[in-house]
Amino acid sequence: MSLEAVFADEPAFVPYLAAGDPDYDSSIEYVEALARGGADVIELGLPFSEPIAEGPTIQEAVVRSLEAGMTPERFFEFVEDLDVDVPLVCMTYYNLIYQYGTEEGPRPFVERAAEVGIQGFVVPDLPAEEAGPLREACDEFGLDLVFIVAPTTEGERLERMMEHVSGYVYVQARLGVTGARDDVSDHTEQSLARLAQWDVPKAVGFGIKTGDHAERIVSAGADGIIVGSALVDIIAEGHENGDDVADVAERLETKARELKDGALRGAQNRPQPEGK
Amino acid sequence: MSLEAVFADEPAFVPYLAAGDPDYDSSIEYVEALARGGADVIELGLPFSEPIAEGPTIQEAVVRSLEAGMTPERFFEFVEDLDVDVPLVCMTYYNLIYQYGTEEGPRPFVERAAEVGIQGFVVPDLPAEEAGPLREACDEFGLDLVFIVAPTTEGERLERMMEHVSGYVYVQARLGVTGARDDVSDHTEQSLARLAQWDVPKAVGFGIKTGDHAERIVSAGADGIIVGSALVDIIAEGHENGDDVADVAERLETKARELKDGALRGAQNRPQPEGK
Amino acid sequence: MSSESTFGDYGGQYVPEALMPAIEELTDAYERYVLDNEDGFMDEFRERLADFGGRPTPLQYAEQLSERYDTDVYLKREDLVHGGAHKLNNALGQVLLAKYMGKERIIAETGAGQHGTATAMACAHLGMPCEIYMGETDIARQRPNVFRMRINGAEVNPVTTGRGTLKEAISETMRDWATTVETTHYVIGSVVGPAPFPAMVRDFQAVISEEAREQAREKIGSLPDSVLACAGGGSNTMGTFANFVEDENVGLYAVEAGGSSLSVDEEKGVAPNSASLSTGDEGVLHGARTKLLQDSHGQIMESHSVSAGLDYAGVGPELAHLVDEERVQAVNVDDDAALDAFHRLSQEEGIIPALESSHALGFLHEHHDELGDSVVVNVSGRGDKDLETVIEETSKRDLESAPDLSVFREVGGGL
Amino acid sequence: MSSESTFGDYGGQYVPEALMPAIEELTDAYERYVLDNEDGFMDEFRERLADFGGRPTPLQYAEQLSERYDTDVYLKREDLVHGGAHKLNNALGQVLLAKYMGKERIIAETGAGQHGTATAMACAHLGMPCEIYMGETDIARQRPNVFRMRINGAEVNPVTTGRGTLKEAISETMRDWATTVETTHYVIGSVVGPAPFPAMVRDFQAVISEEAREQAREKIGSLPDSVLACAGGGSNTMGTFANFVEDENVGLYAVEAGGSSLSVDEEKGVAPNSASLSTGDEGVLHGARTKLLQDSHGQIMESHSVSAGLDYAGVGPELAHLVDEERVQAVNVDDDAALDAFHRLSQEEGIIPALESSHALGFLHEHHDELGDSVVVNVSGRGDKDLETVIEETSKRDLESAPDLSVFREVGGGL
Ligand SMILES: Cc1ncc(COP(=O)(O)O)c(C=O)c1O
Ligand SMILES: Cc1ncc(COP(=O)(O)O)c(C=O)c1O
Repeated sequence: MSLEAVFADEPAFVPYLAAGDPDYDSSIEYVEALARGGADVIELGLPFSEPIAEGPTIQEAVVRSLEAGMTPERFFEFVEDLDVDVPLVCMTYYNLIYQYGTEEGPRPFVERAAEVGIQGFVVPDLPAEEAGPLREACDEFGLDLVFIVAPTTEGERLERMMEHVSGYVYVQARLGVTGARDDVSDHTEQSLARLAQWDVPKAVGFGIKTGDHAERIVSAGADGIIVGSALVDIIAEGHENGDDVADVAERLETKARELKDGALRGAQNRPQPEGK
Repeated sequence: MSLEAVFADEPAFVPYLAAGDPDYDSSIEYVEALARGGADVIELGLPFSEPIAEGPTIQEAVVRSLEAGMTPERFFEFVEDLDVDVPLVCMTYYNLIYQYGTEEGPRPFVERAAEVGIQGFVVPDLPAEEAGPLREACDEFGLDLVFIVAPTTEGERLERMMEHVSGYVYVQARLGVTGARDDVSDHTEQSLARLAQWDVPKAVGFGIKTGDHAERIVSAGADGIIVGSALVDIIAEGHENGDDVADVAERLETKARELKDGALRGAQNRPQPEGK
Repeated sequence: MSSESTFGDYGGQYVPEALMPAIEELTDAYERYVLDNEDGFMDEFRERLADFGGRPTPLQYAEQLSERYDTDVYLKREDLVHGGAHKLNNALGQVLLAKYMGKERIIAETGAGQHGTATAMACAHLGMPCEIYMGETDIARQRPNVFRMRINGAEVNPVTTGRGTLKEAISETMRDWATTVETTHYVIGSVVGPAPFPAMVRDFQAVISEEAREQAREKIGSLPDSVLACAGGGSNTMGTFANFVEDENVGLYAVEAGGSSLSVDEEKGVAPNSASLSTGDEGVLHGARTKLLQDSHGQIMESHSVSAGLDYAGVGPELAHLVDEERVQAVNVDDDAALDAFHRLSQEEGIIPALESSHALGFLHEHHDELGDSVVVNVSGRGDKDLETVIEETSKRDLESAPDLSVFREVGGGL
Repeated sequence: MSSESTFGDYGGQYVPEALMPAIEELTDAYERYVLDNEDGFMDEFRERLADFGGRPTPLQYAEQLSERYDTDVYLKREDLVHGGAHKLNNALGQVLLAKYMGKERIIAETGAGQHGTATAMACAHLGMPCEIYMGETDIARQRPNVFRMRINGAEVNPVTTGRGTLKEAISETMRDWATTVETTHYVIGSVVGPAPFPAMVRDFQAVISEEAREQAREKIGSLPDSVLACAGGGSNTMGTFANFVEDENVGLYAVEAGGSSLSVDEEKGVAPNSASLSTGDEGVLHGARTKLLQDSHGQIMESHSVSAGLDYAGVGPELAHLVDEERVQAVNVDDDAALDAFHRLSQEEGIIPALESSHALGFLHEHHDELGDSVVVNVSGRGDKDLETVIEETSKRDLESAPDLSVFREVGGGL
């Protein structure tokens, strides 16, 4: 299924985990649990040592994963080892993409990603302006390049950017870095309104924590919700307490279901979509 | 007896003590012991808080005396209380002389010093250039003002200075501050040679420690020896060990005798004085 | 001056989308105010640099070094700038620009604390609220600078991630900026980061070579044969080189921190040096494509130098480009040689240089006979901030020029 | 410039005879080299002050203070002189003079350590061996300056007599000089001591007012109404006033350290201030007749100030004379007000002043409405040396302008 297609029928639940957090084997279990819980797309983080767009929760996940030996090559093996039936998106920073392989530039990384079945990329430190080479490689291998639209992305800049979008747009719900919050930002509605004219799936992320959040965001018009820190928190807590991997996986699955259900509720009380 | 007269017949032994070191009563005993030991003139220090010309030994004596309550007024009482039969010279710094009494300037101090029977002054921070007012007051009350001739005092400067001399000249044996030394400086002979043309008693000080020193210095032509730190050392040691005042006094008397005897020996093997 | 956003293959704007509008706004402000002197911005900047900053700084003939090396050595005295380093040139420029842009708050990262103190001073001077991010490790080894920032009224936010040094502080400041970008300007401390920072910081620092070139003409009667500057991020370097780049006969030497060794420990992800120009390779860090210390996967390595201000895994993209073009020589000097040079200048010329600057002086010592008849060395800062480090590091070594430092134990207690 | 040896009733040469020939020699050298510029001495001095010392220093318009006080406030930025205080003006002059005189060794006393570091720097610069006497108490409270002297290659000799502060250090240096006078020059750190020191040190420091007067004319368009400087020994004071003394309409204010109180404890021989001009009386100390803090017998009192550099019982004889003549107003500011002024300038203008200079700024704060339309304040030095003291003293008080300093405990450990 193409990334875009995922969003066609019902609101999509897009969880994020850092691959290899807190270790390779547990992480496999966790990702599979999310799939069981109703994930429609999974964003798999390939950890970078300088995660400038992440808040403390994901920073720590990155550290755990790196300390457990994660590398780009291991990441690809990880993807191959996964037994899930949903599209996978790789979320990482540009330097890792750039450095992979012998040849300079992003092509080898994209080629290998395509080989293991990855369907797209999110690269938080790669604005549209710098995305040319990666875009080209993605086109060559038929992968999507997902862009983030920030609350500050407006006017001409937004228009230019929307020309490059493929798969879905990652709508950043508020300024700042990743991290679960108790509020759902006003920015969300404004951003969705700004994007209304483009016919592309809009997945909202940054700060979503509960089924209620999910519901509100979808009812505000989102085509999907992206949830990272709220899930990583569960892993961090389980890791700290030395809990059984199976127990943690179950908690993740439950959380996933809560979020997916919230999204579904949101779709029901959503004002009728105009154009679609 | 006038100060000058003291030096007429035999080499003079001129000890120095800080009045009131380590306390008033002991200090009276010590000064009297020196007189018994053969002192010909006694230099009594009136302690000043910033004794810039003194080495560590006398600095500490000054601190002991000040802490025990010495003041200029107490100093004069001290002199009155002394039962000694030799001329007394007051050694102090100019600020104490200057501040005494209600009137500005040195006159009240000199007047009071004359009253208690002091016969002269040595003021280490008062070079001839600044001595005008004190000189005048001394003249008025018939006191001598003793000047120090340093190893660096030469030529014209020496000549100008010798015009002001009265009592005796204090020949500084070497550069530096007061303090007992194991060597007797070469400067002594040179200084005495430089001063030979003036017919005034020459007492050599700075660093004399033993009867042997005294002998050598007198045989080199000195009319007297001035000894401070070697005596103050005895007081300091006694004070530190908590010795009986009488014992310390006896040690001082013995040391005084050693020095006086040395001086007398020196006079015997001295080349015949030319002019005198 | 020009507003290049790339330098050959280097540079660019590799930042989260949320920051892009601010970066566009900044680019616009840079072009208008800095490049075109709109509203007399540059005039005001230059005037404040003079009256508040103490510019111009002297180009001093170093008598003892010149004799020792049989070469005319001139020291550009950036140690005399207010705050004690060249850092104020940039901080004052950016804070003033933020004011012209209507920003209400300043944030900055700091490593050695020099950029932080410079920014805190500039903010106090211009009445701007200021928060400084600083790694915990750096806070511990640069305490006086922490005090100075606080005394100037800035907040100091300890950064506890990673090894707690400059790299982490930059990341953390970027995170703050991503949250507050609408009202806040991020004063980057060197010629690094996304465009327009590398060009803009260079332009603010270019006053160094503008003065030095003129002063050299007056004192030497010609241009110098060589110009030396230490390179961390490269701001004093680019500032010292900028006006000499076109003078093809002037040799330009960027002296990096060789640390304890040029080799790396891939396993631990540690480079015991900060020689990214000499040993690093191309990659993307903190918003720009440049030369980096990274492992074979592209993970950034922990750098190391005895000098906190050089302790950074990246370097300015323009400098990387000039090295590729062979216009600038990338060289390096190790910890020992830098410490030795620190002591040498202190004792022979009566100037206590920053440990950063000591690297440039160490290179002079080792290569004086290859530098021609006249050499300008940029003394990028003063070493007062480094005293504790120097005493500690000196006691571990047997250095040629070190004085006997035992008095520090005798008097006033131990370290 | 003239070689007065007395100023009214003050001044003179109250020193041991052994020193008199050296003082005559120095007087002669002073007249020839300084007053008559023999062998181009003054030209060389001025050139070194510029190239090594970083002169001229700016006269900066202080925007925030001017607004706060509704008076044009100009800061003379001696904090930007190499070493961080006006002290180098004098130290460089004297060490250079000693070289012209053929002396082989330099000694000096120091209190706050600023004169010691300035002398050590000047000696390193001119290749002269150097020993500095410093009281034990001062060594403990001014550690960074001790480090700097040693790093510049000077010996630091701890003085253990008395309370171990400046007064004792001066006495001890005089003792050394009395021993080594033939080969050694004693670089006195202020306008104190026997003639020709007070006049000579003033002449070396007069560059401050020479510049400031010219700069004021340019910036204000006229002379300032008032000129303020702190007064310890009085060297920055005399340097700041010298060229204004003839300008009768310019008010001159010497701001002393009021300490914790102006009253004295005769019993203990302690004055909890250093306000010798305001509260002292005539006497003889360290070679000169001047105003002193002394008890009724003439014993010198222990002075006290939060600022080590003002902590001295005497004051320059010329300054005492100018106060008697009512040409200079002797005023004072207490510890609290000085600390407050320290924080105020740091936060509002981005300049961390020395605690000494903070006294002048404290007076400005308290009396700004009596000083006319334009005021020049000499910022005699920078406050980096005072950070530990300020943090400690601030924590004991409830000050208006102090920042919250608790971060110092949170990060990097305790004091
Ligand atoms: C004195 C000094 N020099 C040099 C540097 C290195 O920075 P850059 O390479 O940007 O000049 C620093 C950084 O803190 C510094 O403090
Ligand atoms: C910065 C500063 N200002 C002032 C003084 C006081 O000295 P003076 O009164 O001689 O200028 C000192 C003495 O150390 C000082 O360091």
